[in-house]
Amino acid sequence: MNVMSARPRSAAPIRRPGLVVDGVLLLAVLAAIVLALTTDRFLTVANAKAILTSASLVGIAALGLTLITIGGSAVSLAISPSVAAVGMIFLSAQSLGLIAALVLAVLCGTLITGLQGAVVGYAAANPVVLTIAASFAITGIATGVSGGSTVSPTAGGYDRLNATPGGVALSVYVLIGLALIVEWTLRRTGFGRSLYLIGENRRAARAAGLPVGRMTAVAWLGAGALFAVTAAFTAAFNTSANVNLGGTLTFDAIAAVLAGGTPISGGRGSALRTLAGAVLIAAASDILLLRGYSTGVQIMVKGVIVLVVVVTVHLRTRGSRA
Amino acid sequence: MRARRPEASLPVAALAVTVIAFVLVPTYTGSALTSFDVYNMFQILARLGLLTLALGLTMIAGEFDLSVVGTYAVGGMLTVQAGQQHWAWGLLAALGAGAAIGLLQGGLIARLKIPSMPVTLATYIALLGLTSALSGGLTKTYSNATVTLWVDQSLLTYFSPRSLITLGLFVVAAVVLSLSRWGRELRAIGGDRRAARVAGVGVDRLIVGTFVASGVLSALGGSLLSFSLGSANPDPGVQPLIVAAAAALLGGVSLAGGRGHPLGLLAGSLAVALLAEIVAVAAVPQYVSQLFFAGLLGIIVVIDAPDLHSALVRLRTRLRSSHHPRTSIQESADV
Amino acid sequence: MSPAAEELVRVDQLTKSFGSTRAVRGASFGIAAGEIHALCGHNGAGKSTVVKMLSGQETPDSGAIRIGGGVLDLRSRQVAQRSGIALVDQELSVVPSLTVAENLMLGDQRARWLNRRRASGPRLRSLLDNVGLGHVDLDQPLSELGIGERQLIEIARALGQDARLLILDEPTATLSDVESEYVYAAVRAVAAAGCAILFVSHRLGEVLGLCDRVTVMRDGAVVATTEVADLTIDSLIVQMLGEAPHRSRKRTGGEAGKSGEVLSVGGLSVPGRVEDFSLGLRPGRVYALAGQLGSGASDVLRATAGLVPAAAGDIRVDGVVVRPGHPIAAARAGIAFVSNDRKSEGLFLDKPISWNLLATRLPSVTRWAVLDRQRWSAVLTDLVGLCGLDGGRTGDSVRSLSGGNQQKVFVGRGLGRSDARVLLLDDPTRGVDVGGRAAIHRLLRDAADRGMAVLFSSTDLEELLDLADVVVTMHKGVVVQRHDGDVAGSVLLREMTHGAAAPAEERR
Amino acid sequence: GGGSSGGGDASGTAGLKGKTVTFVGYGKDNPWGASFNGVFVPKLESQGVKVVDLTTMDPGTAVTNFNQAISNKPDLIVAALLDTSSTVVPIKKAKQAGIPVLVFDGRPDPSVDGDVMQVLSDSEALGTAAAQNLVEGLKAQGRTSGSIIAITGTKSGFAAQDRMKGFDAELAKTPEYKVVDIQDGNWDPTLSGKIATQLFAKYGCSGIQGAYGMADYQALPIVAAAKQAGCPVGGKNGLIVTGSNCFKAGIDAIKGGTLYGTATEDPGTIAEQTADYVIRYFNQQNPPAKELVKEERVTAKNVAQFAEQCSKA
Ligand SMILES: Nc1ncnc2c1ncn2[C@@H]1O[C@H](COP(=O)(O)OP(=O)(O)OP(=O)(O)O)[C@@H](O)[C@H]1O
Ligand SMILES: Nc1ncnc2c1ncn2[C@@H]1O[C@H](COP(=O)(O)OP(=O)(O)OP(=O)(O)O)[C@@H](O)[C@H]1O
Ligand SMILES: [Mg+2]
Ligand SMILES: [Mg+2]
Repeated sequence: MNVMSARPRSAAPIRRPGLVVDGVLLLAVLAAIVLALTTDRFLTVANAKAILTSASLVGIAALGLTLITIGGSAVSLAISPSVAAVGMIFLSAQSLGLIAALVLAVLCGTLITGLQGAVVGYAAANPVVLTIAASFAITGIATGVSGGSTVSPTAGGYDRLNATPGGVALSVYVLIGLALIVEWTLRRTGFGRSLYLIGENRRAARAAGLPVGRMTAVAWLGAGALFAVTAAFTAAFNTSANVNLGGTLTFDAIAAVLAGGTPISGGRGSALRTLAGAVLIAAASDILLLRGYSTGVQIMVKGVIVLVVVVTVHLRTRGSRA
Repeated sequence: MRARRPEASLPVAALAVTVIAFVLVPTYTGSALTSFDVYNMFQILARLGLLTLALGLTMIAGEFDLSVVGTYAVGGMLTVQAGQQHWAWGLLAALGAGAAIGLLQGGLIARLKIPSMPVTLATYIALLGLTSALSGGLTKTYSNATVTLWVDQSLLTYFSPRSLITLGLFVVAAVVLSLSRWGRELRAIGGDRRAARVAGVGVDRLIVGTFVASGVLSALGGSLLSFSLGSANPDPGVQPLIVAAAAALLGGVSLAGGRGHPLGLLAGSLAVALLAEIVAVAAVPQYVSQLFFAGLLGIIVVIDAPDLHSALVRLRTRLRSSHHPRTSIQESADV
Repeated sequence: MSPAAEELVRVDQLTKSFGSTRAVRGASFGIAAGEIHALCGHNGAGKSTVVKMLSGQETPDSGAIRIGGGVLDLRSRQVAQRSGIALVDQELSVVPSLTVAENLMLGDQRARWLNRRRASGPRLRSLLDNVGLGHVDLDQPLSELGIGERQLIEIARALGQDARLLILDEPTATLSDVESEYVYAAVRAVAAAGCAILFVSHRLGEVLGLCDRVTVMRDGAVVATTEVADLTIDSLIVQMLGEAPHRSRKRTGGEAGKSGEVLSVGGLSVPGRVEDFSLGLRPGRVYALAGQLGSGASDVLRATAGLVPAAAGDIRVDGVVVRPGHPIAAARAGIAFVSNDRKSEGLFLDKPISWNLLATRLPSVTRWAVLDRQRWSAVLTDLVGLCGLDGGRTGDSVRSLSGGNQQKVFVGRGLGRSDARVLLLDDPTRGVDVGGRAAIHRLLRDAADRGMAVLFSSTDLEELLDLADVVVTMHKGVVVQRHDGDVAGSVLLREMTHGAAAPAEERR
Repeated sequence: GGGSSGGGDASGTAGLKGKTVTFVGYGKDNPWGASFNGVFVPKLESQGVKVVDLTTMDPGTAVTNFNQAISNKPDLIVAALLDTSSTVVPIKKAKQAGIPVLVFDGRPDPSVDGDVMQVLSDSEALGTAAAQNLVEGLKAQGRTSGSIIAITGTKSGFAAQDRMKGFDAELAKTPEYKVVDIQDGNWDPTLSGKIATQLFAKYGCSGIQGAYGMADYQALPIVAAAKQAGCPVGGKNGLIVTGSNCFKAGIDAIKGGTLYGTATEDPGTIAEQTADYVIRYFNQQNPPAKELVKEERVTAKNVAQFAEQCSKA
């Protein structure tokens, strides 16, 4: 039957995917809550602390990536090598004292990532290709300079980063503090507002005379500083650093940003969402670990969470436009 | 006029540079190149070629399939686990899984019109987890030594069945895309998706098809590697992905899409394989080759960067106009 | 001419809504084989929505499409294509990264699995000759062609599909008159071969000259289908608007403005587009660049706003040199630019109206780089009042506004800057309906009265005559004439379409 | 160079002149590898041996490089096996081509065990040492029972498997101390720290008395995770943590009392021994086909003695 007359399209749910998505999401959240509540030892203070602690290092790096993503530069694929390089610098500089070493680390971190940001901002270079190149370059240089050896701390000051004021890891306080600062910067400053505008439509921002290059570079500089903080904590935690220090951080950070619901296309998202994303992934891994699932299953579920959030966010924003 | 498009000559240039470097290696090592060096180069090509082709095809279509390494790992693992009885079962399982993964991702991306990078990143993570769960996180051994010996036996001096299959698939892809309308349609949906749709191109089907092809090719890549190594590693790491992306970019595709050809991808893969073989023959430290990659990709980024173009144009304009001072403004201020 | 019985295509009670917008409500009309059928109506009347349903891009909510008697279920462009429906979309739909030949073959459902380039070569060449593109190389990448040529390629592609129904949605909007003539001839030839043609256009002259019947739509509904012989431009306009078009007061721009030039452009050139353009703008006056697409008027504006890297020349604001090619420098110097492409080069569609209005004024609403709520809302209130927007909706995204209101936001953003000295607008009322147009005209006039210099480009005679104090006509990249006083529309039209009278000045 | 095992009957270093070794070891981007290579290569070169460096950390590349090494026809191939099974075929090929192969660190696949010479870390001894450290520490605290967690290296490798074999065997002697959780830390410090954090949450401080990080760089993140979870480390009743694969930060931690102990398997020692084996081989002193490196247990008592040896990686 080909006649299409008077057939009110039964497409109501398609035209308003928001509702369907909300339903699915609600079910998923309920299921997760039930799962969490029925997991032995999940609802303990110690476990909450553990979740926050394991979210903290990835979370801080992901906050940096959030700046990059909101500003329209998609992602950096050079997070792990940057963190490794800065971590090595941080530990070798321990003899200068903790503060000086931190300052030096943050300076180097901002420089490494900020340089990439300048190329992305001023030349409009493709951030993905650029950061692939940068990751080769950073790893190559770090290996060449260090001869591949592991850097051990030259003094003991770093250990203060492993402190646990009030029984909670320092990195958790830092994560929350930085998340608030980044969120405030994004919402309440001219820089933050420009970043959202540039991220949504770079051409329009340029034509409007916004300082696209400078703002992009600044976003990457900020990201570099945050990567450096992650590097310092990671190096201090491991008490040593080599070119592999970053591990899978690049993809973990991207996963946290995406799981928080910040779209990769830019112009939207927030630091608090990223915080939520990092905690969500950590909590899911934790539940699975407590229930005795293997690392493989934990990773798989992380992927599925990211996929579900990406699709959900996409459908919702599209829904609001239809 | 055509010469204004430097990206078109990139694959040729990259290949030429590496071939020259390869030929010059003896002047550095002091011993002549052997036919084995060429054989080994093609073995390296066999390792990264199919991944590059898979990733490259999606890039031509304006997508970016980060999941290729995940599919590669799953394919390799299934080959070993399902192929203990007979290699064909392993291969079939791998290819089937690759196709299914491609179908799922392609369907999602085409139907929901969702950007492929975050989707395929998520699948990549999930697939790595799946592989690890399948194998209990352990490297699995493939006990059929006949197959292992067969895929890497030397053929026609320079080749092995594995490298010939890889080269053959590049040629097949090149022929299909040059002679059929799929080639231009693939570039059309990569260049301007809306326009292609309006022109009547079956965009959705093409995207799904591309992802299926990408999944099958990466799974086959994983299969061949497992046959060759006689084992499957649950986590190949990100290095294969990054190297394949580098090879694809050297092969003349762009992340913006709409550009590229399988032969260019082959040239890019060959360039990377040659480079790796140079590193092996000349026993250059690996970090030197990393710096070399960084340089090559840096050049690509610069060639592609639009605002750098503008800056150059501006500079050229300024230089030119400073040579020819114009009439005073007062005269021409008003028409 | 053709009685309904012979109609090849019949649109029956088509209805389509987008959310709460009822774009098309029960539209019915028919097209006979061999007929060129015009579809007219003001912006937003629903023409393109009908076209989209006919071409398989949208599915109707209800109603039927019959071709050759049978009802078709056009689920996708491909199905439509296979049913013999060819389309030239309102938006340019060719792929710049493909070659000319590839673009001509793109989406052709009859294309064989195997490309046989040799065999198809002569056919493709004749398609190009049809639309006056004999000089174009089949293997040239499309990106090397101009916008007008690209549009012609798209038209050639549709013409070559031997369709039963050929739909052209504003095919000539970006074409010069000469180019348009080629299109008319080709369309006539296709119609003569028995194809039904649906021709959507805002150019009433060409509608009356080319078409056999005219269907007029208003607010999504069909008003009437009339033989062209029974129509005049005026009667057509009455059908479209239901009333006489609004005309804003004609200002004879006296020398009321202060003396001294705010903006002086000297010897501006953009390679291949504009040669040696010079103009000085005084505050308080509205200047117009009159020129068809490709005349360089748009390029002059873009270059002055710093958006053309290859531009060279002397640009000064209040005597201070502005480096060409730097949009930020131009903005700082007080030049505000309103592009003709508000979607991709103008507004931030998903952001609230307030963000859009203040996007260029962030420094003035921040204190120590922190947004200052008081300043923010003060400036916003000013601007919203100035633009005549709904003050209660400033939190809504710009995407939720109609095209006309979006354009008001865009223009308003340029206006409101206290430091803006010069306002440049590229075709500011393109795609804006009568009411919106009058509002934007008022905004521009007010801006001039407050001491800005306003320079806009347009092809619309009525707008040029109504709004501008000074009209500068351009043709093929050079200035033809400057008109300070009254000028007849016919003079402007001749200069825009044919350049200067003296052949000596036809430099190119 | 030819495949001849030549060298005549010259004794001492004279027999080493002109010999070539193709070295398919761990890449420099791995700290253990970097340290090994830094001792091994100069030592041979100082004896006049030409070393062709084909090191890598990628298992696929390692096979390609191994094949490349065979085609180079050196006098000896010295290899580390990143992936045991994928090197079976290359080892067989080398045998056919008559090129001797020396494997160091981890053992080869049993099917080619007889085809290669071996200088191996004594992985079982390392595992035994770790268990001894834990038992000693727990006993010293006067505990009559205890729960132990282990975060291992990449489970698929023989190194991790053999260490766990030794570890389990030794612990079996003291059934009052039980292993409650074994997780794959993949030789990755960050991952190990994350797992430890979660394990401390799962079992609580009172649920874990001892922890084994298979390398010092895995043990130290366990220490950090314990501290962050508020669990005391070392001392009268704190957590007992041991490593193996000693390295500088580990030695410092033993001195500082947070790490109870470790064991050697420092790259420097095995590099010395491997180089020495090569020299003996070329000098036709017929070294035994298989040598184990003597591994030592390190605790606070003897830490000074190993500080130097363990500070190279
Ligand atoms: N892409 C869209 N998404 C959501 N709503 C839209 C979209 N386009 C239009 N609308 C809705 O339709 C209404 C009418 O908008 P429309 O663009 O038709 O105005 P218009 O008067 O036709 O302007 P113009 O002709 O200049 O485009 C708007 O108020 C808007 O809410
Ligand atoms: N995808 C869409 N979503 C929401 N509203 C839409 C959409 N497409 C069209 N509209 C609305 O439907 C109405 C009819 O639009 P249509 O494009 O058909 O007008 P038109 O007659 O072609 O106008 P123009 O002369 O400007 O091209 C407008 O109000 C428009 O905003
Ligand atoms: Mg409209
Ligand atoms: Mg329209």
